[in-house]
Amino acid sequence: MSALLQASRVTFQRQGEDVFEATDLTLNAGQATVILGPNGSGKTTLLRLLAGILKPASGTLERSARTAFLGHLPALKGELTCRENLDFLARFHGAGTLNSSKALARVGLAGLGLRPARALSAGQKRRLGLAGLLVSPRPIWLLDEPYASLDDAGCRLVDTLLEGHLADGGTVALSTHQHKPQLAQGFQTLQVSPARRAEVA
Amino acid sequence: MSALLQASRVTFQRQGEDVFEATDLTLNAGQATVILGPNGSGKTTLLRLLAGILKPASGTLERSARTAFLGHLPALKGELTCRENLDFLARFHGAGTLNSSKALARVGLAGLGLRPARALSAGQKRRLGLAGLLVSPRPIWLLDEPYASLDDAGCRLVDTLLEGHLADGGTVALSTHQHKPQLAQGFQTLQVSPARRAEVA
Amino acid sequence: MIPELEYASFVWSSYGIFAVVVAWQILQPVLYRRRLMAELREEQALQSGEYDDPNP
Amino acid sequence: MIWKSIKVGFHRLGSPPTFYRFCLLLSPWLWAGFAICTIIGLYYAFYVVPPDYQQSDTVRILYIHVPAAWQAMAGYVVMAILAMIALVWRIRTTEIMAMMCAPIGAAFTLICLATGSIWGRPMWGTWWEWDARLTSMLVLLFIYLGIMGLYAAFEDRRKGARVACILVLVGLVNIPIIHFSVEWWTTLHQGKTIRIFGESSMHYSMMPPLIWMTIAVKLMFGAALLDRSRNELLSQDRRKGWVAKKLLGKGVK
Amino acid sequence: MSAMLALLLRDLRLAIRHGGESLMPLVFLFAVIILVPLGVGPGPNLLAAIAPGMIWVAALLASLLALENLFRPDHEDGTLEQWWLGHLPVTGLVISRLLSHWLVTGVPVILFAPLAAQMLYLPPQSLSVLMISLLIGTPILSLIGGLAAALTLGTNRGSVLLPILVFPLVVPVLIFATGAVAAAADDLPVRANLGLMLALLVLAITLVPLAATAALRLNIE
Amino acid sequence: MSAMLALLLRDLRLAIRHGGESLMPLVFLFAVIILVPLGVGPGPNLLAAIAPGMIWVAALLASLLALENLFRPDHEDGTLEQWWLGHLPVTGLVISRLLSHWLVTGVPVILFAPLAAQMLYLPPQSLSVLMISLLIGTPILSLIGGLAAALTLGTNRGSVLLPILVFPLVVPVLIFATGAVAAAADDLPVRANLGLMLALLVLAITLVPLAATAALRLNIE
Ligand code: HEM
Ligand SMILES: Nc1ncnc2c1ncn2[C@@H]1O[C@H](COP(=O)(O)OP(=O)(O)OP(=O)(O)O)[C@@H](O)[C@H]1O
Ligand SMILES: Nc1ncnc2c1ncn2[C@@H]1O[C@H](COP(=O)(O)OP(=O)(O)OP(=O)(O)O)[C@@H](O)[C@H]1O
Ligand SMILES: [Mg+2]
Ligand SMILES: [Mg+2]
Repeated sequence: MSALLQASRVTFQRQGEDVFEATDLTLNAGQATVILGPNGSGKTTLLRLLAGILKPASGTLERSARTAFLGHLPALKGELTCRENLDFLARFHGAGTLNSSKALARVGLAGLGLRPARALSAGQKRRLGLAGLLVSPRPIWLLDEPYASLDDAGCRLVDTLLEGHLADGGTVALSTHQHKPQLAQGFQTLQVSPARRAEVA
Repeated sequence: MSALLQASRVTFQRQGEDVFEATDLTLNAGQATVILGPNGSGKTTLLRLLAGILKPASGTLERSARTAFLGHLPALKGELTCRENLDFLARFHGAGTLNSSKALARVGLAGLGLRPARALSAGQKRRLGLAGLLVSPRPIWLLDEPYASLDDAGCRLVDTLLEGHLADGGTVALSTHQHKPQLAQGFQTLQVSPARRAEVA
Repeated sequence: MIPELEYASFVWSSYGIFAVVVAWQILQPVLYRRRLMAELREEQALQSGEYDDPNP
Repeated sequence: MIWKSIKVGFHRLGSPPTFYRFCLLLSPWLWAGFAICTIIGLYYAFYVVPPDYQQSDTVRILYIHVPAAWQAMAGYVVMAILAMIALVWRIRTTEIMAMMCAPIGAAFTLICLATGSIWGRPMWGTWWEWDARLTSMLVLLFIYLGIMGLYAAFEDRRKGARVACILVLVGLVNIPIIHFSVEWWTTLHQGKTIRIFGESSMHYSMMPPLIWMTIAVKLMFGAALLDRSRNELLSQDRRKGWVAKKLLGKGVK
Repeated sequence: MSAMLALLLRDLRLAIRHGGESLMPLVFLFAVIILVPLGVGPGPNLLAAIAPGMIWVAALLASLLALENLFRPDHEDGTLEQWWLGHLPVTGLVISRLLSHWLVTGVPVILFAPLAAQMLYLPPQSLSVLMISLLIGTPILSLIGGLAAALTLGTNRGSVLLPILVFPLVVPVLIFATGAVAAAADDLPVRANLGLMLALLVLAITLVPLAATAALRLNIE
Repeated sequence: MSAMLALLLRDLRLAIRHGGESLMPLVFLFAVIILVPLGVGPGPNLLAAIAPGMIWVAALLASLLALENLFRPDHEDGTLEQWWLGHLPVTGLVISRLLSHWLVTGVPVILFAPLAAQMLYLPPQSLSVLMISLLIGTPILSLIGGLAAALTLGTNRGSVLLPILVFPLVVPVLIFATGAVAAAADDLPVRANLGLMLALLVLAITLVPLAATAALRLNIE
């Protein structure tokens, strides 16, 4: 199994304080990782670190493939139509085999290609975000609460997308609260624990 | 049991088409209602109708108490601190017995009062939204996916808040996907079904 | 009918503008209607499965 | 009582197929009336009326300037009434008709501005001056354009129509300003010279062409309005059953 | 009332905390005051002649500039829909919002106008007329702009429409205002122009809040 | 490269679809052209004297105005953080964004400057200098503004800082530019002024993209 992403003893600081305890993590091809932890424990921060959006305060981080990051924020332009949003992503990150229309159909948004993204329901927006993963092939998927706002069919959809991605030799790290992924091959878990505050001496 | 909100045969139209089938709903004091339906079926639209934000295309709607609506959008100002946000809500909707600090503590955000709202994690933002319900007494609560992005403790928190509110003679209608409320007195459910398209004859 | 030619150009250009604008008001609905009908027929044909290509 | 019958009438016309047929039947007659009145009006304007002793031949511009000006304003009032009905009773056909008034009204405003400006050159020695009448008329043109733009900017046509109807009602205040501007402020533009009731300060020989052209222009407004409304209705209802029926039936004219 | 006040205070706090808009009007004013003498050379007469036009252009631009932020951010973060929860008169909230727009864009220009007028050698007898015209005129700018912002809130083509709607309506205001100041400089009567502006203000105050409320209502759907 | 192009095209599309900003530069220009003669009275000499200053103020305002929207919307909807996913040179994206800012705010002013100059009776021999000064100067405005926008992105007090940062940096540009045009009108040499501007441009082009990238990186944390 080849490691696509390797983090060792990474930490991140806000206002001079560590956000979470130093963390080791290896993402191997074909393997899923679930990041768990209560609200505010630092899951989003960790994922943004892994994605390269934040710079670790200490520790090392190595990525050997392209990365996709799907965060709490939609990263969509409400004024553009669904298709325009996907077309942009494909051109921006480099197009793959799935074109925008197929990606839309894949996530259950067939027929909404000409709708401006702001006129989607909450779950439809999340699905559009998932479609954005599909239009451009990037082996490392970092997903922040991909199940949020999705109905049961949507959760199953995420599971199938994940299994397909893993089967293609990709890897995925995701954070989640209520719904845990249902994957045939299982997953490793990582518990994020907030750093203990430096004691006042 | 007194009805705080009564909707009969309400519909809403977008681009001349009904969004969902005409709906009857009565919210009684002390009773919870859970609105179910797949993504894009019209739950948010229905809740916004009940709140008075949208005007029904047909049907009647009667509300006999003040209404609080907690939507997908945070309705918070990221530049203001948590406490400033809550203080504003209290002054805007009329203050209740719980002040901002107590409300923050109630939802598990004690100590974050001076943090600007945009520097909260996703779950913390949702909790701040819940705190907004507490600072101003409004008997009708309309909550759109209140459990989204919350950890297990957060879900239990919502359940206790709901039970307290119902015990005080309030009523609540909420939409949800993965997590169903766990209430001692149970709840009624309403299934939203998208309207069938007018057939081309 | 216009004995003094001094101002003729002013008068004629006024009437000309009037004519052009009125003509445009007559023409535009007709043209729009043509396009619309073509679109509608095409859609109709597509739906009922008897699509016949207008340019054979 | 009267209100009720008006309301019932509107509701009957509010049914798209009925309205469609109504437009189809009425509009040719209006066009024909327009043609006849224009011919008579032009005959008077060029053959019968003598040149003015002050303004010489340029006075003939009056026969299009004034009817166009009046129609630009009257068209706005019609649009505002329709908008009012549309907002209160949410009748779709009146929404459509209100919206379709705008391009026609804009056309007449344009005619008024252009001919006025052409007339102003020999009379006042300037094409344009920022006086109250001229400015308010220019504002009318922009309000018309704003209404059209606003309507077009929405994907949901009904929503666009309702929002634009609000603008229509607000813009209504401009109409009395245009009309009374010559009385309220000292302007370059000449004051009220034509009266329907009482003594008109205009020579009687100049009246007939003015009247004929005024009627002609009104008929044209109605005809164009019906044509445009019919198109718009068809385009909005393209997926509705009655349109399909019409298409499948004897073929739409 | 207390809701209106709460909204007003929060808007002003946000303007101070966040909005560059709160300083922009003054930036405009001083950009103009500094640059115009550079271009014209320091001839007092020339400067005096263009002073009212310059100050008014600054006021107009400041007002236009903030329009995009009048309702849109509130629409996007869900604060706007909270206005309709039933127990508050929405028109009051709209008025409060328009008031804060005026306080942020109009008032600074009014306050600094005397300084600007001084620097541009505006004759003293025109200054009072200039101030009156600003006092009457800047609220009109806020009102008209607010209506346009409300009307275009839900459109796809957003605010390409905004200037198209606003410009024709505010240009007359500017024309009458600068006309009044110019008349004052020549010791001519200014009543007519100022009266006209006052009439416009009254009209705008009565019509705009209601129309803007209706437009917002439609647009949040 | 293709990512830069994709970003540029999307920015322009958004500017057309959404931003009133895309029309605002022209609105400013014409506000100035229409209002200034009204305020000043139609004296050709006077108008000619203030023309370059006016056109430059319009350019400055158009540029300043759009700054708030340069990075903030992308920051708020999460698009900005996507820039750092590792396989793209972020500086390239910053350059592309600055370019689209210039295309939307600078180029329209340049294109319509001849018309504006004509209407303000600018002497023909100054026109070419005006155009050159705009061509050199408006990119400087975009660059400096972009740096300021990047620096202030994450701050709480947002963009009260923005004009304070931008103004002292751009005023020299305006002074050199209007100075050059004024000199051309008097048939004096313009080399020195234009040369200075060119130096500023080169400086800005080399420094700003890197500095802005670093500032953005810090601010998205
Ligand atoms: C661009 C320039 C002009 C504009 C925008 C304009 C606009 C108007 C408008 C809106 C009306 C209808 C007023 C009403 O009935 O309430 C009108 C009427 C009239 N205009 Fe003009 N006009 C212009 C130039 C002129 C010129 C140059 C003349 C002739 C010297 C002229 C002569 C008249 C006359 C005689 C009437 C009928 C007056 C009446 O109401 O009794 N107009 N114009
Ligand atoms: N921009 C910021 N500035 C300061 N503190 C922040 C900022 N963003 C997040 N935090 C804090 O850092 C901690 C970790 O936040 P993070 O968003 O990573 O949590 P999370 O595990 O994703 O939580 P959730 O499950 O609620 O999404 C939280 O305590 C939060 O309050
Ligand atoms: N602004 C809008 N314009 C047009 N259509 C819209 C708009 N908002 C929502 N819709 C459509 O209306 C339907 C109902 O949307 P709504 O947001 O009510 O769904 P929902 O049940 O809340 O879904 P979710 O579970 O995803 O939140 C959806 O099909 C959606 O695409
Ligand atoms: Mg998170
Ligand atoms: Mg929803």
